[in-house]
Amino acid sequence: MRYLPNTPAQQKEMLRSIGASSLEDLLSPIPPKARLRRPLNLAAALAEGDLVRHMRALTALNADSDQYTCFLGGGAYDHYIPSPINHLISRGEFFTAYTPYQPEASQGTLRTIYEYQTMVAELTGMDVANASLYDGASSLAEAALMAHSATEGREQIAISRGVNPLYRQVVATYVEGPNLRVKEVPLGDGTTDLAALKKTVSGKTAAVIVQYPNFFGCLEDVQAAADICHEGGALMIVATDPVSLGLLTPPGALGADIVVGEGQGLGVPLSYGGPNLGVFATRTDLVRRMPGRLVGATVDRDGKRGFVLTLQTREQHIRREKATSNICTNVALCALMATIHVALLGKHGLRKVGELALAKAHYAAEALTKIPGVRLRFGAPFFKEFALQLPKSPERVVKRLAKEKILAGIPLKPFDRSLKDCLLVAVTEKRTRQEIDAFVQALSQAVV
Amino acid sequence: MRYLPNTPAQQKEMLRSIGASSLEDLLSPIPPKARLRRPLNLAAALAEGDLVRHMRALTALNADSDQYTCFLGGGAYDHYIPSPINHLISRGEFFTAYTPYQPEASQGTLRTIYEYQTMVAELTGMDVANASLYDGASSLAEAALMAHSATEGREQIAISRGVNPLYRQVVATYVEGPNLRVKEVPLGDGTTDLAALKKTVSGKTAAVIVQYPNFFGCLEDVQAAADICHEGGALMIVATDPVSLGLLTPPGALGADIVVGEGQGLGVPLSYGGPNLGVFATRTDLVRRMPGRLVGATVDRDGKRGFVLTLQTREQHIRREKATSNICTNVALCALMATIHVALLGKHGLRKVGELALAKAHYAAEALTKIPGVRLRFGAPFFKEFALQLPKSPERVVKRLAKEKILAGIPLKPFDRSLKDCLLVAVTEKRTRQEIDAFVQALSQAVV
Amino acid sequence: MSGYDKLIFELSSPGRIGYSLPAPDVPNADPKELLAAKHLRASPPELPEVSEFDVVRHYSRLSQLNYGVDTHFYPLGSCTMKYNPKLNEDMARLGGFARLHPLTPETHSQGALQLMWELARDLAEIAGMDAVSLQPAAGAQGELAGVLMIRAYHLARGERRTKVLVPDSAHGTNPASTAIAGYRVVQLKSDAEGGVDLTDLERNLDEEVAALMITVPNTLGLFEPRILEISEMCHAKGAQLYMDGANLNAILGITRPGDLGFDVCHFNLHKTFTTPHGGGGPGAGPVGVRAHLEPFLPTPVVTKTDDGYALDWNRPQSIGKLQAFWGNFGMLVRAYTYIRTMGPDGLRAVADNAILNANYLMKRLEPHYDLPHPGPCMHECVFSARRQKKLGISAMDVAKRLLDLGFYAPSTYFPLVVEEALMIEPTETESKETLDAFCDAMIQIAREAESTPQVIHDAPVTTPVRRLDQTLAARQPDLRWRPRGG
Amino acid sequence: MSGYDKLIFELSSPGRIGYSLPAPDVPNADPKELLAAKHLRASPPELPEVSEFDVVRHYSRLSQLNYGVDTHFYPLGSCTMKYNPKLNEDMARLGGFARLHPLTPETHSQGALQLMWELARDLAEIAGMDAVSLQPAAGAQGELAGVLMIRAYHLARGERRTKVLVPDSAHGTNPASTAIAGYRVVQLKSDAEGGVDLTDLERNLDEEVAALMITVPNTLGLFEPRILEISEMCHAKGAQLYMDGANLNAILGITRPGDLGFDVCHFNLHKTFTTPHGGGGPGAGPVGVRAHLEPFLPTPVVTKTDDGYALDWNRPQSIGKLQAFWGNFGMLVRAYTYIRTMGPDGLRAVADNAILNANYLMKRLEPHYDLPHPGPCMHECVFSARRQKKLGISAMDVAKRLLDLGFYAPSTYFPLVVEEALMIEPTETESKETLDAFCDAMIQIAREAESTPQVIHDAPVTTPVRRLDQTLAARQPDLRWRPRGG
Ligand SMILES: Cc1ncc(COP(=O)(O)O)c(C=O)c1O
Ligand SMILES: Cc1ncc(COP(=O)(O)O)c(C=O)c1O
Repeated sequence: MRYLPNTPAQQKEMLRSIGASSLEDLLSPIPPKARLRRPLNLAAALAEGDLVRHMRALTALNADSDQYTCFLGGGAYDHYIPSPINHLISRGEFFTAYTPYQPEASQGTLRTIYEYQTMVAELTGMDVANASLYDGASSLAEAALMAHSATEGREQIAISRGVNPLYRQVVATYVEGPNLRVKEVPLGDGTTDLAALKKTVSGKTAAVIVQYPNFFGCLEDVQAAADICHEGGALMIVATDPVSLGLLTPPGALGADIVVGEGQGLGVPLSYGGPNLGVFATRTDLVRRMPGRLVGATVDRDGKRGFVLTLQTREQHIRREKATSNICTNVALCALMATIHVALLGKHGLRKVGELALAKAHYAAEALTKIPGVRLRFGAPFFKEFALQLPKSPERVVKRLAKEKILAGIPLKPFDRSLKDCLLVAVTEKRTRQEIDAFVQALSQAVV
Repeated sequence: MRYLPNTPAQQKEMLRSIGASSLEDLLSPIPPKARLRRPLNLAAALAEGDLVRHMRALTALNADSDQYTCFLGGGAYDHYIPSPINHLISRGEFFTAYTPYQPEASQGTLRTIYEYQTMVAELTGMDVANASLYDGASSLAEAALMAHSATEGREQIAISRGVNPLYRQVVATYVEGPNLRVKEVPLGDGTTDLAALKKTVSGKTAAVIVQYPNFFGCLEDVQAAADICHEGGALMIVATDPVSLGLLTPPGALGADIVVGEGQGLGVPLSYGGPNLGVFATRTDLVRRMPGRLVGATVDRDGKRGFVLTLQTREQHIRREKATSNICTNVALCALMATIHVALLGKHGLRKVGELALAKAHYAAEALTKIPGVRLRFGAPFFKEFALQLPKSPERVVKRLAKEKILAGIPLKPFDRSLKDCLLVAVTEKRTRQEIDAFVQALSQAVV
Repeated sequence: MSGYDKLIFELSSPGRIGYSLPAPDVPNADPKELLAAKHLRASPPELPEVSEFDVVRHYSRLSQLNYGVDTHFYPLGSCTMKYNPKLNEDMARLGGFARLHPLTPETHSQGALQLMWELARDLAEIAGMDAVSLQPAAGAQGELAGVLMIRAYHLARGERRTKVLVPDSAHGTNPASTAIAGYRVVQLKSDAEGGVDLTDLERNLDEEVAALMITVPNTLGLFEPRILEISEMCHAKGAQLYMDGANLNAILGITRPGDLGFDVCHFNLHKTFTTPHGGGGPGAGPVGVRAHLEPFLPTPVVTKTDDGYALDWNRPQSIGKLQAFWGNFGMLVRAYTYIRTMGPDGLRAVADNAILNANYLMKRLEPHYDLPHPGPCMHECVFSARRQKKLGISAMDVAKRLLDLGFYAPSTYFPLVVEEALMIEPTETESKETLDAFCDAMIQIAREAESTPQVIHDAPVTTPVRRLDQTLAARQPDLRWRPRGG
Repeated sequence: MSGYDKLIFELSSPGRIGYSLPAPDVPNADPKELLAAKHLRASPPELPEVSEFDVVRHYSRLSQLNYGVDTHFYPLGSCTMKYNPKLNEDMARLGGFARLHPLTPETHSQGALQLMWELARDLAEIAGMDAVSLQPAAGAQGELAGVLMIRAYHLARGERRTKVLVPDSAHGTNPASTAIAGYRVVQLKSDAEGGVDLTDLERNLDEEVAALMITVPNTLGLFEPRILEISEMCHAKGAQLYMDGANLNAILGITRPGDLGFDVCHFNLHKTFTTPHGGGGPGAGPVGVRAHLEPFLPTPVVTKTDDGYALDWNRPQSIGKLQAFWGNFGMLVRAYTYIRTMGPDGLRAVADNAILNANYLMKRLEPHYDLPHPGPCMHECVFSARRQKKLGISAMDVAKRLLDLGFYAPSTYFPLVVEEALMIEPTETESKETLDAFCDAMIQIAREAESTPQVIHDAPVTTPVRRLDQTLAARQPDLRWRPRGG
């Protein structure tokens, strides 16, 4: 077997020096009656060529977003991924290393994480960012738990219904243990109803959570929400899409205490929804309550600059049940993709991406709403994503357009019955006018 | 522009320190009337995403041999390429380096070439191999020129009609200058007519050239040809397919003085016929007449083993018009692919590849010749390739099977009118019984 | 480029660009016309302005400052740093996987759903479990999911249990995950043999105990010989038995968590199933359960129906979701590729060779380092540098010296029950030749500790930086780059 | 892993395997039943027996012993070591290109043929030529093709010319290719300014001269100012003018070989058009000609017809074929991608920045090294270390010291007309910051030559090996590994 180097002769030789007559001798601690007396019931090994053939057959059943025109969003986006990223992250020295426990032999990884933390801080407008969490949703949940502890145990979380419903489900899972109460705040015309928020926030409120841009693509009045939140002495948590922050005002400038987000749009492949990149940033005074790893600059014995994992007393391997989080393995490689992506796009590129997405989304919205019976569901300003109200069942429309190799959008019924006639459409900078026009054409036929 | 780092500000600064007022100043030696006064008439620059879309559209017009079942050979073969090869050759330290003129900073490349030379010598059964030439055909031409000089200017080359006609065309081009005469030796039943060869060889003959396995897949009696060749005092040149030499007797054991071959089958992608890998090996006593680069082992100042380019007095950069060849840039990276490929397959893997190809080719030949009107054109033993005689026009058959995503083979008419009813079929170890049966099925329908 | 000391920000030059974006092909592209000023960023973020080549050279050079499995033996205990097959990477990058949107209609993601369904089925067979969720993003999240399912199970039966028992040898994520799940963690002592102390278990095992969470083989590399007894004791008290599967590599095809009496078990695909560690992640931490816990699995569950594969959201008793989508799919593709490559015999051979390598290494090093728990071990062995410590050489010193000798270091100071712990996991993909070279280095260090300790104290000297000031880093946290004067 | 000293053969262990092949799925697979014994290899070749991981780690480590453009500034004169865009690699690996068989029916390779047709058209426009063949595998083969076409042209006109004139500053492949084409090479002197010595040209230019072959800009990095005169002189005698296009990078969009009077010109796609150098190759050396030479182009020629693109084999006057198939297609895809990426303005900017970088570097180094031919230079400049030579420091010593300072070396001892030549080509993809760092190093070395020459003589000391014994290598050639005692 090509992955197993030791030859039968070597195995014998090793057994001999161990002083065992056979491998069985080494298995003595395992209770005989618990031993598996048959081979595992799995398909037989496939030769490399046959396996590749099998895998290609599987992929042929999936809609490759380069073969289909993708207007799907809802937390994962078909953004431009510059070619160098995959080449660089694939270098074995990055790819096959692990958490940099030995900093002297891991400066490559440590330096890229330090760069990543800086980039996230700049984009979100916060003081410090961690080395990554799993994804946007679990980052949001971790933020809620952090707010709970940072407010000395306040037990309510006010969360806007503009927050991605999938994220809200994850928050619900994470707050089950500490048994926090989640209060949902209704929407006005696409954005959080601030009056209702005001009513919800109280001295029991640990955190207020809004998403910016929100699940429906709309832009919340984060500052107003933050003011209400802070009056109540709670922490303001903003879930965001870092791709938008080259163009949009960073939450840090709008009163956020914790900013989380999904970093997939920063050079991470869609990959059917994972691995993603959990972005997490906060204020300096909260850093010791932060979940996840942190890299810091220091000096070596000769006074030379170097980087290490730091403030580890927050973490599970030291604090165990008192740790700020249970996370160990994070998504360092996705953070590296984002680091390289942001480096390539640089100071002005992300703004350009934002401008293109914004313009194309508005061009699409305008053209689509010219179709009889098709209208924008919400009036609030939006970024690259918007909810369309259709005269025909969104599910049927989606099916029909898929036949024309267009992934039209996300039917909202599963997320909110009251939006059962709505389709969530995302338009990234990758969509061309031609593709948008074809979409409009196809939709206009599908809804008559 | 993302590939051009210097900013306008830097350009100004640099001009200033040069003491030029503008770039024009630096162009003064160029005759004004020869200056191009307009932009080049080329398509405008394409953004990365748009370019990728364009390139994908082009590839969609080509028959990817993973989407089609490939029975094409004729000097390029659809062999198994283990996954690690592409990952390793893509490492920038290999990929973006050049000819190892500074050995101390090129030991990686030098060591792999030394390994390659050893592998080629082992496979061909010769003493020494060079670092690579362009492809099998130009290697054969270089061998003819080498034989010319090694025989103190003998002016005739006896070449079997079993040698790939495309190779024979390249030999004809290369011997034009030194104006050698090429005498073609006819075939018997698929292999060189030895009686005719005997008549052709004389004191004027510099070399006898046969291919093993030959263009029609047949196995020549190399030893017999070599005996005739050596009686005439000529050099025996054998063109071979290194992939076959895990299983077949190496030409070095059959009297060859020079062995050349196409190494594409050793892990080099088909890539529409190039770049390929020119394999070249010979006897120690001929090494100073050899074309191409050679790597040798030596020691450094501290007595540590190291590797360098050696015997360079043969080469153009030193000997200029008296060099053994004009080659400079070779195909080092393809040689590296082959090195990794042979390392992976190792002492026994290549034999297994050969056994599989041999068995599948014979299974296919047997099944195909059961089709009424379809027969083997030649009676000689063959390896992985064979010529079929068809009752219908091979061109028409090929067109028809292509519709069923089968690349049936190579019509031989363009190469030899007397074989206008023949199709050359190659079966590598990659072809499954299922694919072969489907081919037989499709062909039986196509020829009725 | 071990001399290379730059950060990407330090390569920045105003006006330089590294991206390629098309010109707008739609009208009114001016943001100011589309959004109110308050939504528009006032000043650009302080990000680098570099060329594509700057980026390629910078990160190529940075990579060279790392040790990785591809270049170095990496015996980091408990992490199973085995070879990551390149084929897995090719498969994960196929367009139909890498460019598949998670909310693509099920009709157009059947290949991905089939792969997930088959992988879950195979993992269930490997662990002797009845159902598997692929959603957890890593082992720790698998633990959280597992404990939450146990919690839901008890609650569904009207029981409010409050405690979870965890041995002192457990990995930190075990107590941490348990705490997040709302349980009080009770730490169990390990006995002299490194196993669970049965009397201590007895003492703590009451109706308040929701579960016992143990690692098999445990973090000492030992198989708990009384596991069946323990399982009976727990189940007798209505407690659930959770297996941390981080060390599953050792028992593939030999025995199965389900057959050992476990009710829940998580997998670390980035350990046992060769998905790359990526400098810290991503991984994947599927969780398997026995039938009685199946109703509580995270949503959605991949199911096979007459008209193909589907995501089942209708799971009223589910603990809910752990991440936004279905799991770290890219890692699942790699693990699936690996399982298909190895087959049943191959996987069994993996365990056999992992065990053989660890015992061989243990045998060679036993004369030179203290071995608190004599073998046979399973996939890894834990030595103590306490003998060297008396000479002033700590486990950390040994680790640093190894870096100079061309090896990454074992895990150190874990598990906590062993002082000056050196936790060595060779994995089955390393050859005897490599193990011998590593043992020679370890033995050399043991000798140096007696003869020339200073070379150890000075180590490392061949790395890009020498020992780093951890205290300074923690006292004056410098967690982000700032422009000079910024 | 600079300490790593193994060859793959030295990792071999009998019985270890690194491949994965299916079991035979067809009957009688026994070779002995299918072939006579004499055709079957008696004993297996002495090849390594290693695991896939052995291979991955071995070649990953070997790669780290190299300097490459991705990791180091690589100012190797005449080789245009510019950045090789990663996008080119992705495009060349698309299945429809990488897995396309050369003898696929034209109906099923239209995308490849279109790409070749468009690339040939674009190269013709760039060089001001009428037709281009993409077949030559590298520059040297392009030269051979070009000279053979000139030969065929003269013969077709009933002229048997016997000589080709080549300046003494020419690259070795020029005379070598010319000789293979059957011509006597007459070497022309360079004049004091480094250009062609017109009187020497006059003297040698007679009806026996088939062609004058020159490089523009020449190997001194200088543009031949009297090129139009030279062209007139040659054509007046019926001689053809050949341009070695290795340095085309310097004149992209500024002037064109065709407009300068050249009849033939080859391109080095691995220089001007960013295809990677791969440690020595592969490259691609398309050759362009004026209309009167078009009939002699190598076969086949890619043509555009009403029903698509085709290979035209019916070229009675063709010089024939140079390699088995159509050219180094993989390199053509990369060059095509690059041209499409840059567009006309981008390519012009390439030349401008290449010239700017070279002149800036020349200016900074001029005070410290002798500059035999004062500027302005084009894309590269050639210094002489003769001043340092007087201090015992040769061009080679300077090169070795540069390796220690983190740079690859310039070309040395070429062109032959400059003693102790240091030929420096920065290319346009390097930033001013990099040029400054390199110049600082060169200046430091000039100072060391005066103050501390020993550090230069000792160099390199940071590389995996120190200076190697070339004489030993040539005297006792050791060109292949042999098993111990073998
Ligand atoms: C024994 C053990 N349990 C749990 C974990 C946590 O797994 P993960 O890092 O995938 O979250 C690890 C890995 O670090 C481990 O070694
Ligand atoms: C000036 C010059 N001419 C010709 C050549 C030969 O080109 P190639 O190496 O592609 O055969 C080179 C490159 O080495 C060169 O620099």
